[in-house]
Amino acid sequence: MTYVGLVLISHSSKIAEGVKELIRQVVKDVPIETAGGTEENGIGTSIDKIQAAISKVDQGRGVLLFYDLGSAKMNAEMAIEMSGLENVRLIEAPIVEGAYVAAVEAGMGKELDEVEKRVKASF
Amino acid sequence: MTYVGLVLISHSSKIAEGVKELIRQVVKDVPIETAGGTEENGIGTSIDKIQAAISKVDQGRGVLLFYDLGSAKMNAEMAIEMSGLENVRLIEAPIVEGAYVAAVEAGMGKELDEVEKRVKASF
Amino acid sequence: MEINATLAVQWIEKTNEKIQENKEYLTSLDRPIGDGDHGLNMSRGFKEAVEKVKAGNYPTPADVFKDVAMTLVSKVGGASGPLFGTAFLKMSVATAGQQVLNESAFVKGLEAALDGIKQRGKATTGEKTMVDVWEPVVEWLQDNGFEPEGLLAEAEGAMNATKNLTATKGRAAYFKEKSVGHIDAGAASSYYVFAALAEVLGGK
Amino acid sequence: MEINATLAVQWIEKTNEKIQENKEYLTSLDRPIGDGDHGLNMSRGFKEAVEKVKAGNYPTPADVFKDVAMTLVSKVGGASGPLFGTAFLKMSVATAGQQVLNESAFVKGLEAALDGIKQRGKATTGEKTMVDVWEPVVEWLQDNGFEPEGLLAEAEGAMNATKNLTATKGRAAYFKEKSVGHIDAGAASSYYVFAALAEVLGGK
Ligand SMILES: Nc1ncnc2c1ncn2[C@@H]1O[C@H](COP(=O)(O)OP(=O)(O)O)[C@@H](O)[C@H]1O
Ligand SMILES: Nc1ncnc2c1ncn2[C@@H]1O[C@H](COP(=O)(O)OP(=O)(O)O)[C@@H](O)[C@H]1O
Ligand SMILES: [Mg+2]
Ligand SMILES: [Mg+2]
Ligand SMILES: [Mg+2]
Ligand SMILES: [Mg+2]
Repeated sequence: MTYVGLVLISHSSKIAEGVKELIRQVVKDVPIETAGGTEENGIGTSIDKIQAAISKVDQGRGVLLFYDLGSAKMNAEMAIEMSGLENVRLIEAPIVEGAYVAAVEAGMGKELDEVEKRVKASF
Repeated sequence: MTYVGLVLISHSSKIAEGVKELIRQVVKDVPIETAGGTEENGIGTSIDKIQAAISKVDQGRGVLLFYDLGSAKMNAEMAIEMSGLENVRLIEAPIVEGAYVAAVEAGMGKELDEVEKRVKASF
Repeated sequence: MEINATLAVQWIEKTNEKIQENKEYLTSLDRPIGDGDHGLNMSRGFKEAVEKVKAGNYPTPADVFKDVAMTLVSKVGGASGPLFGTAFLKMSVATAGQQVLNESAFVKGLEAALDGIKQRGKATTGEKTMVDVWEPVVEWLQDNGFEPEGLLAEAEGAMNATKNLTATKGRAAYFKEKSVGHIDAGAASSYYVFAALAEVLGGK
Repeated sequence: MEINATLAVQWIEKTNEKIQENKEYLTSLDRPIGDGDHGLNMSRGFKEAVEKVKAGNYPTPADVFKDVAMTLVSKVGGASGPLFGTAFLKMSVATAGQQVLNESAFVKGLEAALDGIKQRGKATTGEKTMVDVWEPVVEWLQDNGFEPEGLLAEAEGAMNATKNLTATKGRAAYFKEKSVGHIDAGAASSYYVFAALAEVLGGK
């Protein structure tokens, strides 16, 4: 079975890892990758990490990207453009609470549009 | 100088620590304590950690508590009741994005009501 | 029927036995529609609670309930911690000062516990939570008084009835309609609390 | 005035020199109303960009700009990475295929860079960002052509003018009215980009 994939982009690798561990308690099968911190694992984001994460979680059913603060958003948008993939979307939702909802919805086999809609509806 | 204090309650100690490090890059003086994970540092929350965090960050100008998921909320509410302190408030706001806003506002010397209002207005 | 501190301790011990025996089962209920830690949470909490109350020397049941409450609150780590913690705390407050609780005093304690759970979790019946066991059981006791077998049957029926409900509170609420078909984990552990009570009252 | 690949590489080298010299200063601008990493971000990015382009053998300025863009995007780690990265990428696309850029072709490249920054950051002038240097400088070049001293003065004035603005984009926006009184960090690094250009064009 395939799922919508999730990418967790945070300035802090701890936040991204923590969100993943929170979700993994509940949702085992949905592909989730973190893109936390800069290349040197400092505070910041890395477009290369984001791109790598996108390609790892893409199972053909689309990818949702969550981010924490504004500058991560710009890197995420660039990564999406550079990926050239369809159905890779950045979502405006709280990274912890939003990704949790998305993971549960994706785990129920929902389509990208539906997952996105459910996340939006939760806030 | 004293500030409104912040407590970051998360099921994952990584999330709480990560939010703190994200904020500390920007805001140095506001008292911030994490209450992440269970007593054994598993996924969950600990009312004792929350209570300890509240008393550490309380400088007399009030304390705002951020939490991630529902069950943390119940523990937080109990901790507040048991603290017997005035001006210790749980806020309904995304833990990462909300705490960042609160820290910046608190760092500018704002009062609890004002900090709370600004956070609410951001979402 | 009368409950003194010794019987109160026995109730907690019996509850703990059932929870330890069914730890895996409770966790398995929490896995498909939750985070799969309910058995662990409850077993950790009640194990500590039993150690605490066995070591104590309590003048009243209220003192037992208070230590149970504080231990659960500290040790459980999940939603069930503040919920069962609040239940025992309210029971303690409602029965404070009485060495022996008669039926009516004890049922008042359970009513207070139910109110505490509902306040803490902001849940009402039908939301697929432990409230769906506590409320019918407390009402049944109000109507019927202490009759062990009837109590057990009521608690079991209430627990099983959570299977058909859609969760609207707690972790299971994230699963919405998919939560149907599973017994609620907290309803099951609440069933063990009342099953233990029935046994203790029935003299087993 | 004409720009070939060699001159383009010199522009990047000169920009890097200025950024390395002013790394601490740039960080100090980012500290009171940001996260205090702008100097670090820019110095890391431009150091790598220079290493990259010095090692290369480029037929056109566009090829230089493309490698600069990709390096900044990968290495900077903050908002300025995608912003300067997009600027150089758009400049590369707008000047693609031309071995030598005359004044008009190069200014077209800078216009594309400015548009790229504005699209990427969704910012316009007056929001206390690097746009407040890029836009007036590009307009000045459109009106006046390449005149090193005028260019330098325009860039410096624009940078200083960000001091009185209230930030409504980027990290500084969290500080709202408190952001007044500080030069924007990205405006300062953009000033170095144009100061380096003025020097390279002025033959220094
Ligand atoms: N708001 C609530 N009101 C009443 N009971 C709740 C509420 N939230 C959760 N519960 C109960 O708690 C149980 C879950 O407990 P547990 O697994 O220990 O906590 P967590 O959900 O934090 O992992 C649920 O099965 C349900 O019976
Ligand atoms: N949305 C935006 N549009 C244009 N420029 C921006 C935007 N956000 C930030 N900037 C620029 O980026 C600079 C900050 O860069 P830097 O400190 O490297 O990134 P970060 O804010 O991620 O730490 C700001 O001083 C500002 O000039
Ligand atoms: Mg659970
Ligand atoms: Mg749990
Ligand atoms: Mg910065
Ligand atoms: Mg930064």
